[in-house]
Amino acid sequence: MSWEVIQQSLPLFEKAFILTLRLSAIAVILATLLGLVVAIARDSRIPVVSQICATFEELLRNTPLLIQLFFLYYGLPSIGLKLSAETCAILGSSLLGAAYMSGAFRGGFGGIPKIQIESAKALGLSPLQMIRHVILPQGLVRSVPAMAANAIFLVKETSVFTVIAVPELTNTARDLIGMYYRTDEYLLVLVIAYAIILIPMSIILTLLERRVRRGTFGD
Amino acid sequence: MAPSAIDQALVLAAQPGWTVIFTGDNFTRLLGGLWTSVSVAGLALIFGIPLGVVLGALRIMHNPILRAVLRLYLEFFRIIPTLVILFLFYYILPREMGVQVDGETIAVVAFGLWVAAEISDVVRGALISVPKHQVDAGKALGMNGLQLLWYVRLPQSVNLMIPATINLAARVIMTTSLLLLISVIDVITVGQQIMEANRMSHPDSAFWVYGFVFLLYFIVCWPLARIAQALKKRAKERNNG
Amino acid sequence: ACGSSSSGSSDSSASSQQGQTVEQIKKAGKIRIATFGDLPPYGYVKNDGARAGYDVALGNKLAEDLGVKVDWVQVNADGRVDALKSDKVDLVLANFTVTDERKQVVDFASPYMKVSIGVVSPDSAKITDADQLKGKTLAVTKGTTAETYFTQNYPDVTLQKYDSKTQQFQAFKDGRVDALADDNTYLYAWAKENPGYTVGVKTLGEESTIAPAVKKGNADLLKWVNSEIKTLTDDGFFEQAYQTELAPSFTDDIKPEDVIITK
Amino acid sequence: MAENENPATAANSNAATETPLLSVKHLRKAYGDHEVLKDISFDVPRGKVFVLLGPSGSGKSTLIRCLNGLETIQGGTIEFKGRPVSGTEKEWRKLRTEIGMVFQSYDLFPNLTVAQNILLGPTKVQKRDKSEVEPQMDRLLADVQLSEYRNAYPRELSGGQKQRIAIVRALTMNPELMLFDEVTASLDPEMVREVLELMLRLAKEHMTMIVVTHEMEFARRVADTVLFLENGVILERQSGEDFFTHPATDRARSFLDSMSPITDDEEA
Amino acid sequence: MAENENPATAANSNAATETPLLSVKHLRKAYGDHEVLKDISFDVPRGKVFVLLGPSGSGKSTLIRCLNGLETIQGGTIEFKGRPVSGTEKEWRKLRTEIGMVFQSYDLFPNLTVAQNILLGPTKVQKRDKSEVEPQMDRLLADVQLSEYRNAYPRELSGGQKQRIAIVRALTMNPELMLFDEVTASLDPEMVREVLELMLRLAKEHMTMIVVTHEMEFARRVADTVLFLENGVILERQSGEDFFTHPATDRARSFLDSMSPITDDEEA
Ligand SMILES: Nc1ncnc2c1ncn2[C@@H]1O[C@H](COP(=O)(O)OP(=O)(O)OP(=O)(O)O)[C@@H](O)[C@H]1O
Ligand SMILES: Nc1ncnc2c1ncn2[C@@H]1O[C@H](COP(=O)(O)OP(=O)(O)OP(=O)(O)O)[C@@H](O)[C@H]1O
Ligand SMILES: [Mg+2]
Ligand SMILES: [Mg+2]
Repeated sequence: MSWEVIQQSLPLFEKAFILTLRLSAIAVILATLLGLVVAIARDSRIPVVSQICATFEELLRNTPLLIQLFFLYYGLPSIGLKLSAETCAILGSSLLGAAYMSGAFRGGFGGIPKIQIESAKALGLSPLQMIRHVILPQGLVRSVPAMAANAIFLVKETSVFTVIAVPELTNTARDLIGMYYRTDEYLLVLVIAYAIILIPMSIILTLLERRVRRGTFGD
Repeated sequence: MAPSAIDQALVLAAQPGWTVIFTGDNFTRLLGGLWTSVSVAGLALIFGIPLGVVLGALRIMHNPILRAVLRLYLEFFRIIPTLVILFLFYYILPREMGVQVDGETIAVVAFGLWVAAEISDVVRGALISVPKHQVDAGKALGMNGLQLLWYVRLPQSVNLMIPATINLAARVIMTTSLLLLISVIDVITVGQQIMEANRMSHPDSAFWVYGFVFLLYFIVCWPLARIAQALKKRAKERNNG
Repeated sequence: ACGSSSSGSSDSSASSQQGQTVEQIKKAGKIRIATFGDLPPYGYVKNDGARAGYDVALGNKLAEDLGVKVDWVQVNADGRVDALKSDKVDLVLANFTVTDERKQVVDFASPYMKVSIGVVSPDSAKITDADQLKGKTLAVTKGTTAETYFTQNYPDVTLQKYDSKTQQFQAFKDGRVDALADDNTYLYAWAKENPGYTVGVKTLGEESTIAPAVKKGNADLLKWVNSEIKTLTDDGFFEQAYQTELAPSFTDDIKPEDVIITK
Repeated sequence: MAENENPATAANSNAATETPLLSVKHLRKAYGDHEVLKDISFDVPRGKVFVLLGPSGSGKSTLIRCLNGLETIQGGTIEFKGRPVSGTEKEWRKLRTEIGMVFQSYDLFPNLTVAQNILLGPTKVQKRDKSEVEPQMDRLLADVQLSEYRNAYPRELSGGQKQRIAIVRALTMNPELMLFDEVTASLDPEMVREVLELMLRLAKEHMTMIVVTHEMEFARRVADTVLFLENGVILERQSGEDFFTHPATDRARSFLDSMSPITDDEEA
Repeated sequence: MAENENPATAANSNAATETPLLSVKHLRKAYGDHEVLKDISFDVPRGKVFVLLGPSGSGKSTLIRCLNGLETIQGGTIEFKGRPVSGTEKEWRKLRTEIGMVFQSYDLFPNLTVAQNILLGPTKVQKRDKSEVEPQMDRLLADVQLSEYRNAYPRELSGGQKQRIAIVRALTMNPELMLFDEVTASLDPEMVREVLELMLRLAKEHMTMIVVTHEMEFARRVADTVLFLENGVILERQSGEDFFTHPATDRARSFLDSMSPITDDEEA
């Protein structure tokens, strides 16, 4: 184990670290927004729309991100659609993330007790008012734990971007190992880099979860 | 000597891209690659689930040190991306153990320990979801810790554990896609060999081969997800009814 | 500080034997050889699942002479060193270019091919000099000499680093990069198969050699391989293998002497 | 209660010939094949209290839910203030501002404070001015001695307090009819009383109410009319006093027996 | 009841000078800083029925759980049959086979049939022979008129039936003391009666019992002694008759008032 080797690699890792953070953030945000849309559309009264969304969700949830990326990056150009590596990475992980987030939202909204909706009705609230004052606030809070788990999952999945030559953390570590054969040093930096992102993230999300829950339901 | 790539290409070039999947032994080779992936996942589960159940049961005990250690174990696997864990085992395990280990074995060990970590949390979650009054009722009959586990906690929580375990199985199978990166001849590697062998005759084979592998994974994992969902729903209904 | 310490890197065979000896391999009845699976005509897999190519032919010949069968382990460029280090294979026959860095971590046998870095580019935007690459993107495979060379000598070139040969060529054909750098030996073959592309830069940097590699310290196997390569060279095995495996994939302007080591 | 601003109630409560506030005719309700309500008919005059009694599963909750449009009905008609209800969701939404309903439990919105819970309907649905509704809310909260909980969240209240707030929430919309479905069933015994007292007070102020309850003492005191349901059919329809002193059917008698769990004659 | 095989009960029930079956002295219990039980002392002679009354949160459940070792105590002693209980989990496990307990609800194991539920304790914990326990179980099931449900699962039973089975399950272990914590609290009113009747019968057969209940009529009839708890302290200790007719403290009086939710004098 050589400190010097580690030190020399730090600038490269720093770049990769920032890229990983950036891609993670974009993926989580897009996945959340798109997931909400999919969740709502799955409840749509138009059967075609809800079926398309269900298929989308099932297809993506049940296939590995790696093969999705290969398909996007290497497969699609065969039919004339060429997207950059970063675009593929963002597209792949936010679509996959959306499928997971949609599940989180549906779980959260599905968990609202029927009586809440009925008492909203009994007050004469219109469907929109019901969504605005009762369903959204309660459903979102119930979705938070699953959303947090998905967010962490998505950050970890950025490591798979390595296969389409996106120079994120894992890619950088493997690259350095391939050039200089200092396996231990680079792996150590790699693990620490992920820990720096994910440990605080997981702690913050757990606190947030608790806070939001207590704020709304008091338990 | 075997015919060169050019000879093959002349014969095959006339056919549409998807045919590469069915050329020669390619189809069975792809299935063979898939079987490698599935069997690595299967072995990891066989090895990881029992370990996870034991760890999960230990995690509801009162010993704080044991609980902290097991929690740390779980968190490590939760925080570090599976791919990185796989690399850690791939690079470090054979060297430290001084024995020859192939990629499959490494994957089984790495995935198995990961499965054990996840299962321990599933089991713990399920066990503590058994209502307190049920446990109290068991205690009131004079049961000891093991009897409580065996007669009260486990039977009332397997309903919850099974769907989560099946979901995990699907996830492990999907994660075997990473085997490609540690030199295991998995379904994707076979796919790439096929694309390479036919790169002159079918420059568009990537679309078809990757598409086909995508489909293969879906065919394996989707039914598992459906079964898990159905069981979960049934467990919920039974709990309410 | 005590006088004569032999600091010769690859010849310090007096130290402890590493990896399997020839005897152990014979006893096991199989030799584990790392090779590429996606690099025709050197190492690839045919539609019937059989491995073929120039490296593979050599491997088969070595095994035949040892009287054992081959356990092929498919690797990517960046996995070759670790495959040896972690005892996953006995021998690497995967177009492994001899470099100083690599000599620190593995032991190379006598070379069996000549190689140099080349750059292939589309005819429409042909690159004939490495300096033209400044500000452009170049595909390389991780863990290859091309990657190291451009990283050290041309920091202005944007490298796109791929895991495998399949992926780098695919990305190149898809037009994701302006050019691709790799061993000129593959590029000759690839350019022939893909009309519209030319190896505009045929040699870059120093000419190097390709050699079998064994685990650092595996003196026993190394010795055997060296003598074997000598015999095979004398017997004309490499010329013959060139004709069957490589020549059909190359354009006519490539001569055997450009690639293999004769006499 | 001060807030019952419906001018009609007190004056008309004795005029039986008036149009009834609510009139149900031949109402039928089924879940799939399972007929839960069969040919139910009754009229509720203004200012009267109807108590629905009957064993578990007899259809009391279902009936009361039909009267608020929470269940679609399979046959019969419901008339409110003399006008038949066609049954579209839009029409029900309008009517629900005139019909208050309180459920067994948990029906305050946990994400809103007490005041926000109460103001939601009047301001958002009825589009009344907050400045007009707030004084009314404050008076009602004072009436039920819960003024100090104005800004509390439901989780900070006891069960009895929650149910009183739920009643206040319904009253603030100035309903002409109140529906109560076992509003004390999940309360601790000591909290039952505070809720029942509030309901008794409403009855005294001539609020028209339909009440499902298991509290027999309360039912006896509050009921102008008792409807005794069994198997989705009205078996008995009596004045409150008559029903409790001499029920007409055996079924009602044994029901009443079962509801006073241990009587003074020994059993074994 | 036929199965109460404890030879001591009937004969000794009047001998107050005998060692009490259970003796609690200066018991203290706290959750963190919150003292839930403060210096509780009382003796339960064999064959007597003690009823614990008191408002919600006064510590009744906590006390009864302490008597079964389900809560660890912070001070005082518990003596059972004259021997002090040291409080190790192992000792409690042994004692729990002699002390039966029935909870508010849902305490049958849903994954086992009625018979399996009942046999579990005697065969697995007491290691008695199945062939010996089964006839006893069958007699008890016949006593409570539930023989036909022998192989049913708990989900197929009504709440009242479940609670009767839970009592049978406890009785089959031949306990010398029975603890009941609001066993009818979550039952539909019509089912309360069948459970209370069973408990009355046990009392008549001189089973020693400690009962927490909100059913005042029942408490009045069954109690030899009433302990009235408030804030973790025994405020009153009276014979059953005395407590209900002239409670000594104001607090007990107002508690009794609150428990008969609506009395015949008008309120407003
Ligand atoms: N959503 C539903 N789907 C199917 N059946 C239902 C549904 N809701 C109620 N039922 C059935 O309708 C019948 C009447 O139920 P309801 O809840 O109205 O009875 P209830 O008189 O209110 O009983 P309780 O006193 O227990 O509240 C029951 O047989 C019940 O099983
Ligand atoms: N596990 C616990 N942790 C902390 N406090 C508790 C716990 N269990 C009970 N308490 C507190 O102890 C006090 C007594 O509770 P307990 O359940 O014994 O009352 P109770 O008299 O049985 O009331 P109820 O009539 O509502 O059943 C209450 O203040 C309660 O909040
Ligand atoms: Mg009901
Ligand atoms: Mg209690």
